[in-house]
Amino acid sequence: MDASLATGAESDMLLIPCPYCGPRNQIEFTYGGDATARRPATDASAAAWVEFVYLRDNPCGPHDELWLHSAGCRSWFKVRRDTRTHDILASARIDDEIVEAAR
Amino acid sequence: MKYSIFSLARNAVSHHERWPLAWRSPSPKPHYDAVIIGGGGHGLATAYYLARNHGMTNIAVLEKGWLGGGNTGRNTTIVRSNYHLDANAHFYEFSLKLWEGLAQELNFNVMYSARGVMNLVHSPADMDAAMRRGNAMRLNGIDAQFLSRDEIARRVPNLDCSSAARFPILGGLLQPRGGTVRHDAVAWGYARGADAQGVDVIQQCEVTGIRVSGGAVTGVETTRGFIATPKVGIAVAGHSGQVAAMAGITLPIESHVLQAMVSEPVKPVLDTVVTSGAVHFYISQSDKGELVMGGDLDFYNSYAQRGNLPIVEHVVGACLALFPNFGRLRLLRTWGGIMDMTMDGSPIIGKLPVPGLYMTGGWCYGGFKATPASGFLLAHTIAHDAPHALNAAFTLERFAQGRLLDEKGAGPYAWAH
Amino acid sequence: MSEGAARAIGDRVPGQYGVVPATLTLREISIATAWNLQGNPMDAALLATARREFDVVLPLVPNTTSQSEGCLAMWLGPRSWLLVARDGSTHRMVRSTFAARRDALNDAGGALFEVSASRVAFMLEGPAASSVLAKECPLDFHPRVFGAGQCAQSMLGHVNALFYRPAATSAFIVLVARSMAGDVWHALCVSAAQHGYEVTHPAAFP
Amino acid sequence: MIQPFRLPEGGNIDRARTIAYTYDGVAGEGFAGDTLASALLANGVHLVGRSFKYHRPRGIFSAGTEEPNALVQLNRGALTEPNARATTLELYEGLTAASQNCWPSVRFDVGAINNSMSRLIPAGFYYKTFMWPATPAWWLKYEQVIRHAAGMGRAASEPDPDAYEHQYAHCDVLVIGGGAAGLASARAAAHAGARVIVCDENPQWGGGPLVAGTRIDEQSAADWVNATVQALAAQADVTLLSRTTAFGYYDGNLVGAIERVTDHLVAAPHTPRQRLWKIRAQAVVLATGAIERGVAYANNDLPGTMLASAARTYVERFGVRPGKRAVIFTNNDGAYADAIALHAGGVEIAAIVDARAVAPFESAWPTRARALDLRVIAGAVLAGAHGRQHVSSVDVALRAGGAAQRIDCDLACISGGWNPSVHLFSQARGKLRYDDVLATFVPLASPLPIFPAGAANGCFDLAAALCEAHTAGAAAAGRAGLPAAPLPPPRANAIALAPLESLWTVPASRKSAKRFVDLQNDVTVDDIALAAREGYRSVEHLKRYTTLGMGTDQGKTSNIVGLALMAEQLEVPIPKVGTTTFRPPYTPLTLGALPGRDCGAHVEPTRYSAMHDWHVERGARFVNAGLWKRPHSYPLAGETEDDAANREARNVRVNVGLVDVSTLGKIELQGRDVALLLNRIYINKWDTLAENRCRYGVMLRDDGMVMDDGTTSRLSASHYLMTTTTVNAVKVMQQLEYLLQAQWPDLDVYATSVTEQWAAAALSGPKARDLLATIVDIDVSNAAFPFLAVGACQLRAAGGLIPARLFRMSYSGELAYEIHVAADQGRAMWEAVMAAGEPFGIMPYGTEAMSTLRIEKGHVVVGPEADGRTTADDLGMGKLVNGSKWCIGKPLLERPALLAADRWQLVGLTALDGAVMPRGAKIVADPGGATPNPMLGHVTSWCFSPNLDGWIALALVANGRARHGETLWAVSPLAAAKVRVKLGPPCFIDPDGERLRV
Ligand SMILES: Cc1cc2nc3c(=O)[nH]c(=O)nc-3n(C[C@H](O)[C@H](O)[C@H](O)COP(=O)(O)OP(=O)(O)OC[C@H]3O[C@@H](n4cnc5c(N)ncnc54)[C@H](O)[C@@H]3O)c2cc1C
Ligand SMILES: NC(=O)c1ccc[n+]([C@@H]2O[C@H](COP(=O)([O-])OP(=O)(O)OC[C@H]3O[C@@H](n4cnc5c(N)ncnc54)[C@H](O)[C@@H]3O)[C@@H](O)[C@H]2O)c1
Ligand SMILES: Cc1cc2nc3c(=O)[nH]c(=O)nc-3n(C[C@H](O)[C@H](O)[C@H](O)COP(=O)(O)O)c2cc1C
Ligand SMILES: [Zn+2]
Repeated sequence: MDASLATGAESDMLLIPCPYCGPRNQIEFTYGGDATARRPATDASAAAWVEFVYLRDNPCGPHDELWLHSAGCRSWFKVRRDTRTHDILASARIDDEIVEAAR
Repeated sequence: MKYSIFSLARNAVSHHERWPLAWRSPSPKPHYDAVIIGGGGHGLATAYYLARNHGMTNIAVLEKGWLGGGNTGRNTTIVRSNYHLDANAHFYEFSLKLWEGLAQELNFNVMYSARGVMNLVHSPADMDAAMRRGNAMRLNGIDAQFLSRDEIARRVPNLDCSSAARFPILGGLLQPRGGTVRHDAVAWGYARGADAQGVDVIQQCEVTGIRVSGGAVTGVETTRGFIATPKVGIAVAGHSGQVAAMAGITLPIESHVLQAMVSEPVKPVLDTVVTSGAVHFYISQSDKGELVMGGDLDFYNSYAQRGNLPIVEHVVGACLALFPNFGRLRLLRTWGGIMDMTMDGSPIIGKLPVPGLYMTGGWCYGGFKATPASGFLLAHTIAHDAPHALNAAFTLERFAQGRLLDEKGAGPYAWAH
Repeated sequence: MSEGAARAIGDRVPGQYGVVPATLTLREISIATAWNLQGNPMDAALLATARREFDVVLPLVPNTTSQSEGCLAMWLGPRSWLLVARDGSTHRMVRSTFAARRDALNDAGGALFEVSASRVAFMLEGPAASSVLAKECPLDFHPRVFGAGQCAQSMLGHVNALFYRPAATSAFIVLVARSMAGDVWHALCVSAAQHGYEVTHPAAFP
Repeated sequence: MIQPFRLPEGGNIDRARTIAYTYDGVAGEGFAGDTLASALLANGVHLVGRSFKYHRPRGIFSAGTEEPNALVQLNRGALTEPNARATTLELYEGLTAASQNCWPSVRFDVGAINNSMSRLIPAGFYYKTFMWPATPAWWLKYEQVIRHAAGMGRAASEPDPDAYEHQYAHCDVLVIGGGAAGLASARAAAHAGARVIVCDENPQWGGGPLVAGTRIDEQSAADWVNATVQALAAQADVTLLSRTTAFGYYDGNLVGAIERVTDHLVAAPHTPRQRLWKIRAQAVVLATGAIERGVAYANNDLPGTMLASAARTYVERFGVRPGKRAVIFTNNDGAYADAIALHAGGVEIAAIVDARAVAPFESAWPTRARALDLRVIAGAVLAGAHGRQHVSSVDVALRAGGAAQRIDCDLACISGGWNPSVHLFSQARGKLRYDDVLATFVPLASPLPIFPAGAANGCFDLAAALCEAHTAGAAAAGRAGLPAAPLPPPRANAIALAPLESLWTVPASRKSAKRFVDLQNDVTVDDIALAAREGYRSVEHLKRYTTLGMGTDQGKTSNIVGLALMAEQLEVPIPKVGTTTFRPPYTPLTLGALPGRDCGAHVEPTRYSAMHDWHVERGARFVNAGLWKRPHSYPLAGETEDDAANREARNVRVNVGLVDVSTLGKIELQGRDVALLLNRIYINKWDTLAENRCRYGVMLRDDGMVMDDGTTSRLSASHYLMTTTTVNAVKVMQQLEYLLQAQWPDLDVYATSVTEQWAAAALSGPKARDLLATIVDIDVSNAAFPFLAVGACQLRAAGGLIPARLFRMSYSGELAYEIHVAADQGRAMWEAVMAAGEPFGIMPYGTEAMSTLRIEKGHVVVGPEADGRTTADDLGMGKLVNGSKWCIGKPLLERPALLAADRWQLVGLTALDGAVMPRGAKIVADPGGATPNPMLGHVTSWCFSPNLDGWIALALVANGRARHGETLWAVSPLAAAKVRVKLGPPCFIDPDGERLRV
């Protein structure tokens, strides 16, 4: 099975590239929402927490988001997906930065 | 020209060649007293009530596409006020009351069909929740009845009420005054009504920026030039986040895709709206005969107005689990809309932090039924620069203050409502 | 009509079911003991401990397996493996040794969980085996993509499942949660009926 | 039985196999290979239905999926199907069908009065009337009438007995359409070594019938098709799917296709009726061909009116004469070929009426037509058709002017041009381009790997189509990473076609005459003018106002005509009007196929505990808990479920009971930092938990509301077991994985779900210990195994010793233990405990008794009490929130509204006056108060307490903790019930917890 870190050609839309298992059908995954929302420090202000918990940039275009390969390797990872087209531009392990393959 | 059986007859004689325009297509003026962004039901209703209730007629509705082309034109048309939390209950009940007289108010038949909305109950826990909600409705003066399984079997003959069913039906909560409304007619009726009062309803005009100077709104940039105005009302549903961002405001909203679908038209088989929370499914039959169905979100942020197969499979699976007799009917068309999902599942209707800026949005699954009330109340808020009692709770600040209106208790996850 | 046709699709009684002749066999595979081993694959100490305790080299390539006489190790995730005792092995694992092994792995910075009863396994064999699985599973079972000795987790219908191809034959083993195994067995039978299938007696893990 | 309109020979039907069918009660015969439509035509039946709105007589208009008219009610009883397309319905022995939307019969239909009233009911008339009398009740009355008039066919009133299934497939190249172009691309792709799937909606390969005498690669087209199909079939990695319609193009190049497996068969045991394919392709070749369109002229809906290519199809493919004397009306060359075929089939050609000023006799087919001296009237149009229920004559008018001449005929063949089937291309986000030469939209570009070819790409010349398709096939394989291997494209001789002249409608002589654009939804040229006049000018408004293209055919033959007419009205170029959105499915899709096998009882999986069979044998009643089936109670003969639950609950307080708690979520944690993790996710403190001890904990969401609760036990220095609620098991596990992987990777903690590994039972009641002592191998005395102790032990069972984990914790409030054993020994454990319990009066108890016990004890449950809006403090667990440490959700607890005095807080309620507590009651001060009657709170859980012999409840009440002792009302308007209730602390039994510590 192709385990290479699959970065998306256009044809990899909701065929989600798990950084470990390779491209898999969306039904194997659970959505985790905006990956850019940063959890504040434990001593951060209530305002910071309100922002983290409630406010979203909700971009119309490339969106960095979290997915869990819930029916697969149980890894949480990052996906950059265009919310206008569902094209997946890239994916990365949870602790890596997303790098888009040059087209 | 007033619409009626008589005007129809008169025009029949002249082969319908004398009907006037339902609305003009004016080009934007350089200045308006108020501009409403979004030519869906909410935007058009807001304009209509600004003119009708507050005498503001030098106003415009700006629509980037065609009137009603957003969620107004693609929703499953269910109207109801069967809410649990007080603020929601009073707001949606006010809306339902407006629906009851809207056809006459607008002289446009929006076909408010009070055929009843039935929520099925599948477990003792469902039963408690439904009873709690129904009792809250009744104490708030809203019609509600609890139906036994036999009563449901009688009213909805095609429903599988056997105890063998995967989701056995223990009973159901019915709101008799709930029902459906012809969705497109709502946009058209309000557009015609607003236009008749002098409102400029402008299509193919996208707002690309909101100009703020001296800390207050001064106008909007559009694809047809700058338009000066001291008051801007945002009614763009799925695009709320985008438009608010033009004024530097971040909202507690995510845009997700919700799909809906229709079957081929058949002779009447379903006389009420049936919904089931446990299986995430709702269905009604349109006057043309299609079964109109919907269910869950696709569960990922999207502005694409189209979804994927798994949800369609789930919705139809749920349909057939409840209505096994429909197995040989055929799916005619599926589509999607961009849902403005808030973090507590309730809308935001009122003033935004920038003076002169107002919004109605954050509708989640259920803003069509809110159309008249939302327009009525946003118009009030714009005219008085202060909310009406009925929308006072739907503020943007409630999230920071902890005054959430989380009807389902689903928590701060946009896609969970 | 074979005598099998009299029985209902979904029965577990050995015999022929569905169309005649049967082209598939379907059987339960009993799992004696299974463990979920977790730890950091970069950590030599962990790998060594795994090897010492189970005499198996943990597969580090996603969705692959490795095996020794005593045990089969399947990759579950970047830090997680499923170890299944292979019957008749000299190193047959017994549950009483759990605490000792767990402590050994904890000391090596890893973890060991007892999961012997968590999953139920079925084996499907015959030319149409992969197409029967593919009715409800989105994985690509083409031998070029899913070769002998590979494993992968996905869905079978609405149920999470672990698929394993023991050898370069048409046979597949699918492991699913015990509480839903009944549903899965039934589903496999329904899908297999159009090819005709034979239910055989449960067998040990190959 | 003779088939009067069957040709003596020809057509690819099997004349040896006659097939009997019944239509509208009349028996008829056709041949194997017929569709219902061709069989009806062979028997001279044209009138097959009534139109949607005006109930006008309608006949067979096409020979394929584009059919707007010939929709029939197929079969009877459970198998009945509305709106079946006669033109694609393969004939099988015993097929029974009837015409629909007419009463009493299709020949005499009362609904036809709509036609005489038609002037009163133009497009959108219903928006302008039915508003008086001005009450919703009146609209409901009008609506009843409208609904019954609308709706076409009828649904079954019994469950569909058939089975359906899904099939995932993967390939390098998917070719949609098995016509000449599709086969040519498949051939090229396969040659490059690609995994290829070819699907075509028809039963046979070869697509639209190629003009007789056409040759490909030096053989007849038919031979080439067979040879190519055989060559493809012979290759291991090529899959050929006939009777398979690609209905939708989804993300990730997933194409949905529906295969009609047994619809054309009489019976096929163990085989699904239809198979829904989900094909994941690297690249797609779209060779879906083109669909002919009509022209709107007066009475162009009379039976006997047919698309020209369809008429040819009936002659050539089915050996059927669609009429005796035909007039062909065209604006392009294609219809000449059709005329030639009809002529060859013995249909007299009264005239070919060509709208073009001069007939293009330099191009191939017109020349051949002249050679056969078929009468051609150039520069002319059909001004109208005559006849009652069938065409009897047509008016032909010269466009230059002058009186129309009437020509007798029983068949009017129309060709207004061809529309490439770009539906799937558009779904694949492909942009279209309006081609002025073809007067239609053709594919321009898609960002996705989809390659249109042949007629689907607007290439209507076979030779060119074959080359283009060949290249597309190779390119698609290339896109999938397979370099093309040299192969010559299939060759055919090119045919010169003269350009078409776009023509959408012909003016009518009388204003009242109807010129139909959308035959199914009865949309006329005048309706489109009306829409334009009233301002419904966007093509989307046009569609919604007139319902143009909203029928079961989705306007395959009419949409383009409609939007062209709108362009004329607005005096703008056609591309400026644009098309409506193409949506799945391409053709209507049987609902049953969508869930496939996962329907009915299997729409969601059902989870059963290891002890389920025992519960069943014991006559348990079950309830759904998430996906699980849990015993609600175990009624004895003559007992109601409530009696049973009360008996079970009482028995726990006096003797001992056993309840199955296997469904609780169980998560094991190992590592050095588990306590640290627990400190962060639970509100209370965990670093003080000793080995072999357990503790209750509460988790919050990030917004501070209670998310879940449960116990966590420390099994060894570094090994913990966490339990969650049944419903939140998955949610909590995902949350832990998220925190460990994304937020706190530095923590040394490993987690795994062991819900499936351990079967669990709770043994509770004063006699629990004495019972346990008789079967476990450890000392369970209070000293050795005190409250909240945890230990491993072995349990004596019939089959031998069972290793078990023992926990002394109590949900019921009694002396209680939880026993966990490996799930495959769950039943043995359960039986052992029940057996040992015999002398102690043990009874199994279900969720209902369990709920009663916990209400008496005041334990909260996630759902009713922790309803997602409540904080720990609301639930009286504020003290648990440890001040000295941070935990998830804590920061937002400081928000003003969460500290307000009027928060709804947990209290206990006792019904006064011996009254019965109503279900889902609300708490008010004045039960008679006018609405809106302010609500002070509501009942969350309620029960009859057999142990207190009265009705009690837990409730959330505004400022409830300060109100203990007060009397309020619990009301249920739904049940017309109101009860005086006394507020108190939410614990009714043993508040100090002595029993559970004894
Ligand atoms: C599938 C589906 C089913 C639903 N079912 C129901 C239901 O049964 N009952 C119910 O009550 N609700 C339902 N809803 C929700 C309901 O449709 C919406 O909440 C409601 O229609 C919103 O109306 P609106 O006028 O606010 O938004 P819209 O109708 O979407 O109008 C917003 C308009 O703003 C325009 N716009 C956006 N950005 C700009 C810009 N920058 N400049 C100019 N114009 C702009 C858009 O083009 C659009 O026309 C459903 C929604 C969907 C998608
Ligand atoms: N204007 C014309 O004269 C005209 C029109 C059409 C085809 N042709 C000629 O026919 C020859 C080959 O044409 P072609 O192969 O491109 O088209 P075709 O019509 O011969 O074949 C297309 C096939 O695709 C099938 N199809 C369409 N949509 C489908 C779907 N969604 N799923 C499954 N199957 C589907 C159709 O039933 C048909 O069998 C060419 O010579 C072409 O010029 C000519
Ligand atoms: C209540 C309702 C009924 C509908 N009925 C039909 C129908 O009978 N036929 C049809 O083709 N589409 C029907 N549609 C779907 C529309 O054609 C269209 O798909 C939907 O409004 C979304 O617009 P779009 O597909 O242009 O994006 C219906 C939509 C709604 C909301
Ligand atoms: Zn993975």
